[in-house]
Amino acid sequence: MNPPLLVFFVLAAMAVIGAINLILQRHPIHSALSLIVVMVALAGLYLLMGAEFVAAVQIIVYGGAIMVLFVFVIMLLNAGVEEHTNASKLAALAGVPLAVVLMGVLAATVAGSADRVQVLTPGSVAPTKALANLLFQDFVYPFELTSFLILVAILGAIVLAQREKA
Amino acid sequence: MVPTHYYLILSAILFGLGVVAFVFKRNIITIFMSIELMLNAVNLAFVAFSQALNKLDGQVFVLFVIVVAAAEAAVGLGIIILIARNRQSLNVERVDLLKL
Amino acid sequence: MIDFLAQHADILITLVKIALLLFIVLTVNAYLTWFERKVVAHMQSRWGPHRVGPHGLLQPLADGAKFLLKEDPTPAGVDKFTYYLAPLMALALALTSIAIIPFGPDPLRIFGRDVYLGIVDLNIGLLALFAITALSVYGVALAGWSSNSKYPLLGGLRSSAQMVSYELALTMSVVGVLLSAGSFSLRDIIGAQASPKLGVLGWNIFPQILGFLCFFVAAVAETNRVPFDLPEAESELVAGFHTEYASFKFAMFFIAEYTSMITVSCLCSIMFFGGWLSPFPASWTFTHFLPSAILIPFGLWVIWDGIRYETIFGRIILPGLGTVITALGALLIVFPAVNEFIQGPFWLLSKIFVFLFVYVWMRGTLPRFRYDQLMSFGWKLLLPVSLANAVITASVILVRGGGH
Amino acid sequence: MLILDNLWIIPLLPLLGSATNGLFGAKWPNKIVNYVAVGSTGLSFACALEAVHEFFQLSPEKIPWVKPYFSWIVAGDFRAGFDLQVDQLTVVMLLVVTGVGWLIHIYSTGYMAHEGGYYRFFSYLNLFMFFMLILVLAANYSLLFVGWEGVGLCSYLLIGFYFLRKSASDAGKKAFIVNRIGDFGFMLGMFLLFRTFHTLDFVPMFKDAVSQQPDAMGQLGTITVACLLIFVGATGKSAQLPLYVWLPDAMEGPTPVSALIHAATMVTAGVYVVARSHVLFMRAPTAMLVVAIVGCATAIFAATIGLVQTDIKKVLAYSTVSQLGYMFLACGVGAFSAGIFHLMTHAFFKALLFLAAGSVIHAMGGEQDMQHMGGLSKKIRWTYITMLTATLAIAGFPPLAGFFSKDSILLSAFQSENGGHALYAVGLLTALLTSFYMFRLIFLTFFGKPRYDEHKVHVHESPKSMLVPLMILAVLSIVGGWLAAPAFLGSPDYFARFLEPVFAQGAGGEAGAAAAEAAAHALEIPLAIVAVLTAAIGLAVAWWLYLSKPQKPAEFAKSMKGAYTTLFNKYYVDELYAALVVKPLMWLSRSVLWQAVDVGVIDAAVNGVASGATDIGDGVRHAQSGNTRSYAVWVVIGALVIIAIIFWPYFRPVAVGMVR
Repeated sequence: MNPPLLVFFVLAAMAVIGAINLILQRHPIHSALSLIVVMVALAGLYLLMGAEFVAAVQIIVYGGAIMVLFVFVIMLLNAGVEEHTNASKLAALAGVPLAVVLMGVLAATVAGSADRVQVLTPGSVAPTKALANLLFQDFVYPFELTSFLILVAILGAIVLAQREKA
Repeated sequence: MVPTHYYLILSAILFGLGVVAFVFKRNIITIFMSIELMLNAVNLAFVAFSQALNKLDGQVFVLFVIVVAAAEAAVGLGIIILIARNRQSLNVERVDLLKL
Repeated sequence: MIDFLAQHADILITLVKIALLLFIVLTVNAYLTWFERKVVAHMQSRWGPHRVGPHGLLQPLADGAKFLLKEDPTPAGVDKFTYYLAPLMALALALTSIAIIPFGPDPLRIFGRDVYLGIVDLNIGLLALFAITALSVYGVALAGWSSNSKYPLLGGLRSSAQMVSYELALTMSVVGVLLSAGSFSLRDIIGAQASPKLGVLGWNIFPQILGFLCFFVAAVAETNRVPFDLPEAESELVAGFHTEYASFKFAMFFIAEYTSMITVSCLCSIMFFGGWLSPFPASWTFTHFLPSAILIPFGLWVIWDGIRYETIFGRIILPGLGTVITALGALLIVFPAVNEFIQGPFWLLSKIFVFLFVYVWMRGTLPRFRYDQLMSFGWKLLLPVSLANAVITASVILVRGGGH
Repeated sequence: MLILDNLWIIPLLPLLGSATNGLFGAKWPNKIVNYVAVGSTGLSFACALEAVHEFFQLSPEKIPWVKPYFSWIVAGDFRAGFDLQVDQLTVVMLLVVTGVGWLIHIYSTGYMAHEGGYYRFFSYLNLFMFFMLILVLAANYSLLFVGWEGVGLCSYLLIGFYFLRKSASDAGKKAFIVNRIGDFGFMLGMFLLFRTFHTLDFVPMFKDAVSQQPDAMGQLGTITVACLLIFVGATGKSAQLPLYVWLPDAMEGPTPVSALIHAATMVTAGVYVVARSHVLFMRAPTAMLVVAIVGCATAIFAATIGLVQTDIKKVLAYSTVSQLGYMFLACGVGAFSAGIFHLMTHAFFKALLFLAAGSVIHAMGGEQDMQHMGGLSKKIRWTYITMLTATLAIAGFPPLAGFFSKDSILLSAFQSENGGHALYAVGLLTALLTSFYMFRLIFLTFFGKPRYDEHKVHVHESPKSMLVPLMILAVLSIVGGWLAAPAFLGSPDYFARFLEPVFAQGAGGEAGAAAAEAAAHALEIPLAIVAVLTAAIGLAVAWWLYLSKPQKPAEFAKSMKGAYTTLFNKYYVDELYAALVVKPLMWLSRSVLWQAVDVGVIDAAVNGVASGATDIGDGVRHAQSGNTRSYAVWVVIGALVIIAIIFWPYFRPVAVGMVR
């Protein structure tokens, strides 16, 4: 087993365990932490695939901003352990098996179509510069649009969260 | 060299787990997190493909997904704060009036 | 055995380097506390620590011992896992960030191997650094939350808010540097500042003065130092997020903080002050003797000071230290090769030292921000300015027809 | 080739005039409106003249001169181009339309001077000119149909010009609807033709048709059916049996309109179309016979009604109908040139009659009933003279126009092989009746003692702008005939020769034609004499009845009351149609379409959908628990299905993928 494969399996294990832990933990903070683990693991995978910039962004934005926001909100609302209510058992009962099936189908399909994917030569390390060129030439309009989206999101968040002055 | 479909399978599994979390958890915040988890799973698939096809578009997509996720988090958490304020609870089952 | 070594030499060397760096950093941390206390004391016309050892030189050791030996209580009702995780996270991240800093231009040759000064040389070094800084919020936030107590929670909230807000400014302010260097690698950034004809003027500090100011302020806020030390504002929050932490767990936070100070100083000097580049033109070879020119007099002064020291212990220790320093200086003169090799690290370290001093200096002088001031300053002044800096730099580069 | 290359200018000018007047005329004084309207028509008349002049310089092989301008509809192999065509037939029509049209425009400026909606009237009139010219110049059936419908529209607009009068607007609608019936046939005919010849352009279609085997007598081949259908359209437009009913009512419109549209130009479009498609008709003897019979029947039918009408314009209307019948009779017996010739002369003298009648009405201050006229000959001398000329012309007294045209028609009817003599007899009778009721009109209007209150009505001669056109037309209806002066007067039949190249391509056996020629010369003189005699008889009878013994008509009316009332009520045709068509239609649309279909089906469907949606919503509402996670479950199910569908082909057991 060559080193990259080893690294892959370690990181994959990290990610999966983190995800499972997210489900098992009953306190949002712990779920958040396990999600952070998943994200870091994914960042590692990105590095493994040579997508360093994406990896960095993954950690900076997801780990450093979004998840911090989550933790912050959890702390702000002082969210406690989630309570046990029996309503919508159906959701859980029907949903979990379904989700498992979904997972299975997806994985099986991917595995089944593995050779088609494998036909293509795995790419070399993705240079950040090329990424930048792509982002600011071919995808410049979507890029600008996202900036606008962010602006709107900020406004929306402010409007939502501010206490209306009585 | 790691075969591409390993990544894809991993992403499938993560996505499924995300769905499970979404269906299984009761805390709104956690549910929101599980959405993020699914997004991440998809991102993984994107990057894996971009590496397999030796095209960077996949990574660009990931960047966009991340941006959108950020915006979504901002708004979503705002909503959550509002809900918590009005309902004194973060349990989804108490938030089924489809209004604040 | 031998061939095993030969095979995995790289790994071994890396391990050794890590150990060495850890040792150095921790020591420096320790003596940084001493230095800080001394300087602040003198600013406030006090003596500062002077009991333990000559000039209180052994104070850090005493503190360390105290940290280790003190009772380590775990408050009731804390969230155990997170409570223990938080300081670990803080320290680990802080130390990791050091690993990315390169300390010298050219590798050291030992046993026919090139040993690179610094643990790893990432070509996305800066990004990696930011990633780590981004994560370092958790240490504080989790600590504050897990302590299950008011003040820490408030401190944690504050710090996470503050760090998230200033992280933006921090990141934006270096965009100018990145643009002009066209690379994320710290080595490249330094290389981009080295210009034979401009000399000192080639350093980023001159075109990027705005960026530098923003960066430094944001960095200070990022490290929760005065005047941005709201998370641990003694007068308001007892001790902020680490109120409930005692003994070694507290020490971890402490070390983490000082380590991040060092990291920030490194970054400042690397990104804006030409890293290991000498401020003098290359033609002035005599400046290469500057290290010894500093070391020898300093050593002699230490000897002289030691001889007339009141305690016996001091009369023994200080001269010894002085002779060692003098010897080092002399050594550099004797072996020009070593001297040449030392130049880069010498300049880098001296710059870092200056910045550390500035840190302490600020602590001695500046009052603390109010929370709302902090926020409005960060969002309404720092971020726009750094954005403007980025835009201006970008447009200048565009006009120059540059762009890498 | 200035104009021939730019034929579009001829129809365009009236269109511009119409647009200008229609858009801005409301604000303008009548003077400017006059300049625009008369100017544009006059210009297009000039252009037409120039076009004809250029046309005569064309070498024969260049004729027919077809000028495609742009493709209007292109679908598959179907192309409806905006193509204009000029050949001898077109030339005649062109001159008639623009010339008579122009004169009538001038006349209208005087006649309409005191009417409201002045600009509107001229805008419509110009528009009519535009469409009529399109109709005449069109080089294919589709474009011709555009003009066809356009003139229909304008006639509707102009009949209902006094739309405040209910009778007027009703008449407009009637004309429009009846025409629709005809157009229906016309369209079917076009479709059939396109299906047969895969083109609607005249030139290639006719070339193709000539090569085809003609249908035998009594055989309903494709061409026959197509011809019949087109003829249905013609009957609609040209007011033939059974669709003539709209024309008498159309007299509700202003008199110039009656003159221009419902006497001179539009109503002759049907004749024109039949003549234009003579190649087809030549190959459909059955259709020819039908045309002849219908034309003949209409002629006598309308003439009989005309006998007893008292409204001066009604009389003229019925005479128009019967004259149109004449033209169709001509076409039906294959004497197309005669038909067209009669069309032309009729345009002259019938327009003249209408205009003169208009002048009379003008003089009488709007009075139209002949029973309240009489003795006007002194008071409005010029009107009297011109109208008398026209009457002589239409009655067929030599040497006026009507004589020649009617004579040639009767001649060719007499010669035509199938049932010619019967047709001839009826035609002759019609001629008799025509001269009778025309002179009845003259005598009632201009002779005898005034039957109106001289103190109320101040009879006055019409202004120059009205009289000048009258005179011009009078001259035309005198000399116009000589274009086709018969051979025994030692003149080659210029008109027939001129139209020869057009109609020759249709005519089958030249030999037969030559024989007919020979026979014709033998017959011409006696037939002519007979015709003149009949006309004279008609005149005499009219004189006897209405001048020497004025009380006689009443006695006749009493003695044969049944016949009289029947005629007076136009054979109750309108009532018949009302009973047979209108009432059932009303019933159908009211009780079936409205109450059954609309309410029962459509509304019911709509309401049903609505209520159904409500019910379904009530049912499904419970699925929407508002609980996010149940939604998630639904989404998952959907995703599963989609994935299963998409990826089924690639699906293989997991193991295969993992092992390698």
